[in-house]
Amino acid sequence: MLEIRDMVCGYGGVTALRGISLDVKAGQLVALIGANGAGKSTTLRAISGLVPPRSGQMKFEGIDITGAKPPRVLASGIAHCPEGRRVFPHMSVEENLDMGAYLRRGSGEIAADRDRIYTEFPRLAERRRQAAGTLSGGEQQMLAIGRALMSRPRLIMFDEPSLGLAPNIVERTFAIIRGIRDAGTTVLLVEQNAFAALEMCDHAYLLENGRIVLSGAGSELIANEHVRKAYLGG
Amino acid sequence: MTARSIAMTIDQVAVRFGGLVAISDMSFEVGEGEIVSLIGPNGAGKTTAFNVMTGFLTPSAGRVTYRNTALAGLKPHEIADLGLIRTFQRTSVFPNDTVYDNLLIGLHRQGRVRLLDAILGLPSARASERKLRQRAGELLEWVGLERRAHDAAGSLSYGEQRLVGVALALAAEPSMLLLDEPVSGMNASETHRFVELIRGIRDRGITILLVEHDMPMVMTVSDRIVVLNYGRIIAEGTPDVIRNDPAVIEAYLGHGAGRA
Amino acid sequence: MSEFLQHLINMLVLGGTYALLGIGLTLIFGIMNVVNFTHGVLYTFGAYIMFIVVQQFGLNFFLALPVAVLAGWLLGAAIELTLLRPLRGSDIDTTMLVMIGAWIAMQSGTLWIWGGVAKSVATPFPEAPLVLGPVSVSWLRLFVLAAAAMLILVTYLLINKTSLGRAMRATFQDHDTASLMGVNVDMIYTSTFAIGSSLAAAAGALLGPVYVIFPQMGDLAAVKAFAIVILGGLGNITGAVIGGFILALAEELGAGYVSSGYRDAMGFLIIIAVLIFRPTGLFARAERVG
Amino acid sequence: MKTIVTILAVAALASVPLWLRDPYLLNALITTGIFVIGAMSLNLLLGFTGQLSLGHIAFFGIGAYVSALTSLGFDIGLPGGFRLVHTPWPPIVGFVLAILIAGLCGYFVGLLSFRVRGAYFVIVTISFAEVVRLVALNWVELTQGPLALTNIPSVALPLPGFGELTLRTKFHNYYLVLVVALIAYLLIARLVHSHFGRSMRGLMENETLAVSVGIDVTRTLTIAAVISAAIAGAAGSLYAHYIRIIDPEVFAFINTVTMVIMVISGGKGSLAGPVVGGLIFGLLPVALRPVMAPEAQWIAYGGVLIAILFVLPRGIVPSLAQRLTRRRRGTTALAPVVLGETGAKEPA
Amino acid sequence: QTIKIGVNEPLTGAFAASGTYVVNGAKIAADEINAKGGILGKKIELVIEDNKSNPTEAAAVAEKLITSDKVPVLMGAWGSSLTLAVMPKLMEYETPMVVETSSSGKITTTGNPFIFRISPPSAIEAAAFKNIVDKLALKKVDFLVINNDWGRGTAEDFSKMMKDKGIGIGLVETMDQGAQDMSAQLSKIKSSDSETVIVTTAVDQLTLIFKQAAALGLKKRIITTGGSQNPDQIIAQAGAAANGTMHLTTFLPWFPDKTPNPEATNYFIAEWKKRGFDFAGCTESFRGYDGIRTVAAAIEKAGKAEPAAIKAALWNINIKGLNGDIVFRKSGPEGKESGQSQPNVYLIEIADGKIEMKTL
Ligand SMILES: Nc1ncnc2c1ncn2[C@@H]1O[C@H](COP(=O)(O)OP(=O)(O)OP(=O)(O)O)[C@@H](O)[C@H]1O
Ligand SMILES: Nc1ncnc2c1ncn2[C@@H]1O[C@H](COP(=O)(O)OP(=O)(O)OP(=O)(O)O)[C@@H](O)[C@H]1O
Ligand SMILES: CC(C)C[C@H](N)C(=O)O
Ligand SMILES: [Mg+2]
Ligand SMILES: [Mg+2]
Repeated sequence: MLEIRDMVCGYGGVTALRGISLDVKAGQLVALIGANGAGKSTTLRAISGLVPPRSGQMKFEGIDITGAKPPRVLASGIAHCPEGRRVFPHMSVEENLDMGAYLRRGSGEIAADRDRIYTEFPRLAERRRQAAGTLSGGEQQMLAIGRALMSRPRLIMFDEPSLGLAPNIVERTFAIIRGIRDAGTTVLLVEQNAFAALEMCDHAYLLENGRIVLSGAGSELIANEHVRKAYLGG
Repeated sequence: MTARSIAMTIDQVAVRFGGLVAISDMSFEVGEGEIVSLIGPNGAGKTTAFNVMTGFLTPSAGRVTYRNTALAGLKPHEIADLGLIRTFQRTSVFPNDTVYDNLLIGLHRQGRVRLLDAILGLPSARASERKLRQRAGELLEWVGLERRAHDAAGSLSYGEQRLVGVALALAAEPSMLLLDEPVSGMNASETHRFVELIRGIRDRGITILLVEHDMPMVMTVSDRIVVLNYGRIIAEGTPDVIRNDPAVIEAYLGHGAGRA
Repeated sequence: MSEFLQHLINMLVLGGTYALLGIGLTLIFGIMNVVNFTHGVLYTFGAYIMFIVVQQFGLNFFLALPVAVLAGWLLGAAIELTLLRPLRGSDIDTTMLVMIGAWIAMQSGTLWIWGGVAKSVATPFPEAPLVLGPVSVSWLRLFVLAAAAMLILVTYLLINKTSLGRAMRATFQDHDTASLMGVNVDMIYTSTFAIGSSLAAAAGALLGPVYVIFPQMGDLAAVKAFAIVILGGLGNITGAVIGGFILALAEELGAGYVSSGYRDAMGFLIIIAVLIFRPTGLFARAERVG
Repeated sequence: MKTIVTILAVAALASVPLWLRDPYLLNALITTGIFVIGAMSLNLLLGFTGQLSLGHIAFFGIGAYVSALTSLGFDIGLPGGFRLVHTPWPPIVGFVLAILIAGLCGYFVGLLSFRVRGAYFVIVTISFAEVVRLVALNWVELTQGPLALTNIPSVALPLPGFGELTLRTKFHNYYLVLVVALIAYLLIARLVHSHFGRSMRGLMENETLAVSVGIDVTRTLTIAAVISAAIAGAAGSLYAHYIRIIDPEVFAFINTVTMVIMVISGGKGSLAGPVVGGLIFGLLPVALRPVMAPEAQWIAYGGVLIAILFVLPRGIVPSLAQRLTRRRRGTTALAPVVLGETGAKEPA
Repeated sequence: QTIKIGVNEPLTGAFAASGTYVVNGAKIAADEINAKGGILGKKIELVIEDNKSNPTEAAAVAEKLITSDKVPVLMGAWGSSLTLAVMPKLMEYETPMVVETSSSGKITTTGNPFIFRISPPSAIEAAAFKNIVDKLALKKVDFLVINNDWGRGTAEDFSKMMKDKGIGIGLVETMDQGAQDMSAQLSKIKSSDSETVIVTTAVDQLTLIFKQAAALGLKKRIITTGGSQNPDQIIAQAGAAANGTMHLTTFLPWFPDKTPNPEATNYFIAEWKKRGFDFAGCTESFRGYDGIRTVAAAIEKAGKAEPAAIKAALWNINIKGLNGDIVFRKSGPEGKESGQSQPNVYLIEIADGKIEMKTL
């Protein structure tokens, strides 16, 4: 579904990705793990068009999306829930959710999706009218996840969705992610909670210093000595 | 616990935002040299409590005392001067300065010299400057960011910026450190290393109040845990007590807590 | 007493004028974060378009208004595309200085083309004022007040109730994330600036005939617009309207009962006083730390 | 390297009156120099604390009026039938008083800035300048209002043992301005490179964080405002004694705009920026005057301004410095490419 | 080989319109003189510089004209603050300047012997008005004046003159130079017990005042002063609101025969129209014309184009200007007097959109 070949990418004088190739198959949940600064977020940003790649190629469902701007990437079916929440601080919770559905038409369906998100995260329902910038960190994270879900993509990328969430909400979030994969949406997941990510994924990549150093089924990575030591705290 | 002298007292603190009650009637104490964790669901009021303790918010009711000084009416920088230093839940660095200069700014409390001395470049000012630079180097090494010393802090990855945030707090020479989700964005191995760091800090006699959702970490590092829900304390005790408290499990831990 | 009533009526029409000046700037300065020194020039531009269309082409006054608005829209879009887009992502002070450069150049261009002699525009309104007991007010100014109210309402609805308005606000709060939501950020930048500019031109087109038209007419207007936008809280349309009326009230009563020499000082003192008590304007946005 | 450039630049500037005999050009250099001092003081606020003062001319004008009134004397009525009579003092005393009183005004504005930041600070400073202008205009008894203060004496330097040296000629005034500019430059340089300068930077970049490590906002901003205002007051005093007439026009908004242009085009937050920007935009009108129509001169002025920022968007000095280091290192300097977050920044 | 005359006028900025008019009038004079063969056998050349309506620039421009262009004499600088800023330079380089527009009393009273003014300060205007007041049967007047030396000077000098005549003085209201909305001041005046308002400001603000006064239903007699009214422009722009207003002016382009020098007036007006300028500007531009003719006469009389000689000669000229004899009398502290000429002052009225000479 998504194919990336030899992608190189960076910021100003810094090269963050030094030639990355990865595949995400339709209907799969693919995990991307790595240390701080390895380039995980940059990979997602490159896919969604926030950081233009310097070289390499990206294809989504056979269509070349290399260098496409974010709206086109989204329109082609890829949503990106960015790192660090990034809610619109001066807009209400509800308006933030509506922004997630910006490209969609049909207010009835949108309202139904919104209600579904309120049921998943009752906290947000309580805070509907509150300016998103005044929410607590975890509440903002829930909002960011909900907002990404509102676009109804075919591939959704999460950048550390569990960040700052209470344990029971983390569980719920992972359940949601598994749920959307089971409903047919493809997922690319970046997680520091590597154990959980590897456990639920269909396939995983390990990123170190801007390069993919390992890939395989989640269980394979869990079993890997290096991964255990460097990422699973074992 | 009672043998310790008390570092901080939170006494019947309440915070309201318009009609929204973020904290109601919160009271607890933190002993000198203790590591206490404040946990609770998202939106329970933990960060708000930090804001009250560090003077960023005036509570609607109640008072906070640190080492026998009432904090009411003190400005944040005055509270910082008492040695009460916090980190922020969101990444917070001086983005356009290098990591090294970030630490120099963080060393503000050690570097104070008279303005006139600085302008005239007197030897005392220069000596103080040399000391700061040395200390900044040590801190960098301590958090393991030597390699990034001369990169602008704003260009670091999320996790790296969080480390800078902790280093900045340490630079301010705290006598009590308030950490707001310090290991969010770190993986299990990085968290292990961080736990060692915290223990090191405590061994230097620094009191620590920790907010964190990473339960394995909280359970290993805390002497005592206070649990908030909807702005109220619902439980308080040692990690073992909290782990098995049904109200806490219901409101916060969920049933797969061991793993999370 | 009758003098006081007259001052109140004056305050009402002047306040409407100020609110009108403020709303265009609320978009560009309050929402878009561009310290827009060309606001006054666009105001002037709208007034000159009125002059050309009505006096030189002999077109109907009411037809000329939309022409001026459209012309302001086009000029605003052109400024955004040529001057602001290449500097996207630059420091706010850099774009401010570019706007200063454009202000200086365009104002001198106006002087070059039309000369410094003031122009005026004939209007279809009767010269005799509407007299209500002891107070009178001109028909033209009543029309301006009504038109201002309408423009303010339209702007309010656009910003707060439409999906375009939501996308505008989102873009200037975090443009990367907005683009992740599918917003065409470039289009939003251009159209926000163009809409704000067309509102400035509309203000000029409405007020040019009330006053006289000359190259520097926009300077004072712009200073007041800035004051009003900030008084009301950045990006807050309701705030700008109330700010406009407060400023008008301060000036009117200041000139009427304190000293006309300190008329403008009254306005500025009010601004300082308000900001001492409400440092982020009358209608601050909620913020939090941590 | 940097010191060599600085010394060469100072030497070059100091040599000018020795070979440039044209009084008109010297005059342009002197007035430019005076405005450069004003721009340097503005840079201390804008470039190092991030607070844009669009009323900076107020301090300059206050310095000019204080200095002029000190050396001219005045006689005003006070409430209660008292009169305050001041007999003229030497201009050098006026110069000192200008610095002190402008600094005092800076203190009050600085106190305000504790509460208002960003755009709100901008409008407070504009308002302050307007109120001061209106006082100068309407308090006729003291300031002569629009009738202007005329016949302001030239500065005289007391030379112990030799009587005094009256700085009447351009030659003298040039060096006077140059010396004051150098002192201001050194003062600002020392300040921003000190520990105190770091506090200012911290506040500018992330106030919440700065406060949390113990930096006192009010104190820091107030000190910056006092020093900035005092330097602007010194420049105003030089202006009054050089032009020798001053009226409320000195508070015109365009004068603040001129300083802002000098600072930002040259590069805010760089010490040499206002000097470079100031010389360019102080002398550009002189260069344009003979070659085109008056309106066209202004259009060209605006055009040059825009062109400079298109090529060097961070201002001349920082952008060129960045290019130089890049060439030397063979890579781009590590400026952070800050993604998004546009809305997080208050407009200034 | 030409004789240079420096012209220091505002061509951009707030006073651009007026400065440009004055320069255009000056050019007519220069062309006329040159067509007749110039002076001392040489053509004259105007070196025109823009002072940007900014005092600092006005001083710099004077410096340039004197030291780089080496002009022996200047004309300028329209606004009083501009002229005042130039004055120290005149002292420094001992170069005379003919002041064509500025009205601040201070210009001729501070002891600058290089100043020769052909425009009337408000005291002269007030003195001329003295003869007319009785016939207008004024009882009590309010003032609405621009808040600068010009407006304030007028309020002061006219009040003094009228008080002496037993006329009551009511409100003295001011307006800022750029102000566009004077409703507040006018509302106050509307409810005062005076029957007449003396208004002093330039044409644009006058237009606004008449329109706003009409909108407020202010029905008092309005008399304007100051010589910068351009009545035709007022009629064109204020329409019926201008009817019934009276104006103290120093030039009568509508009635060339009633001017002191009808021939010159006719020539000037014809030339002005021929060049395609707006007739309304005549009341402003004639001062540039007179100013240059004054300078030229002095150079002629001096016999050489040198500052000291021209300065001396200015004291001795006597030419017929468009609004009276230009003869300089001493004004200011003894030993360093400035020259002041005494132009004529007339009262006109706008009636039914036409200008009428008020014969009293
Ligand atoms: N805006 C930026 N400007 C310059 N360099 C950047 C920027 N963002 C990231 N980098 C650099 O790119 C590299 C990869 O960063 P990235 O954010 O992709 O890491 P990450 O794997 O997501 O780390 P983390 O787990 O800490 O989020 C890092 O070295 C970082 O310093
Ligand atoms: N400035 C504010 N205005 C309105 N509501 C606020 C404000 N600040 C916080 N709140 C609300 O107060 C509650 C407590 O927030 P707080 O940030 O203290 O939570 P927290 O316990 O730190 O949560 P988390 O674990 O998600 O960080 C939240 O529901 C939040 O929405
Ligand atoms: C256009 C300018 C005359 C006004 C200026 N922008 C201000 O901030 O006041
Ligand atoms: Mg990341
Ligand atoms: Mg929190």
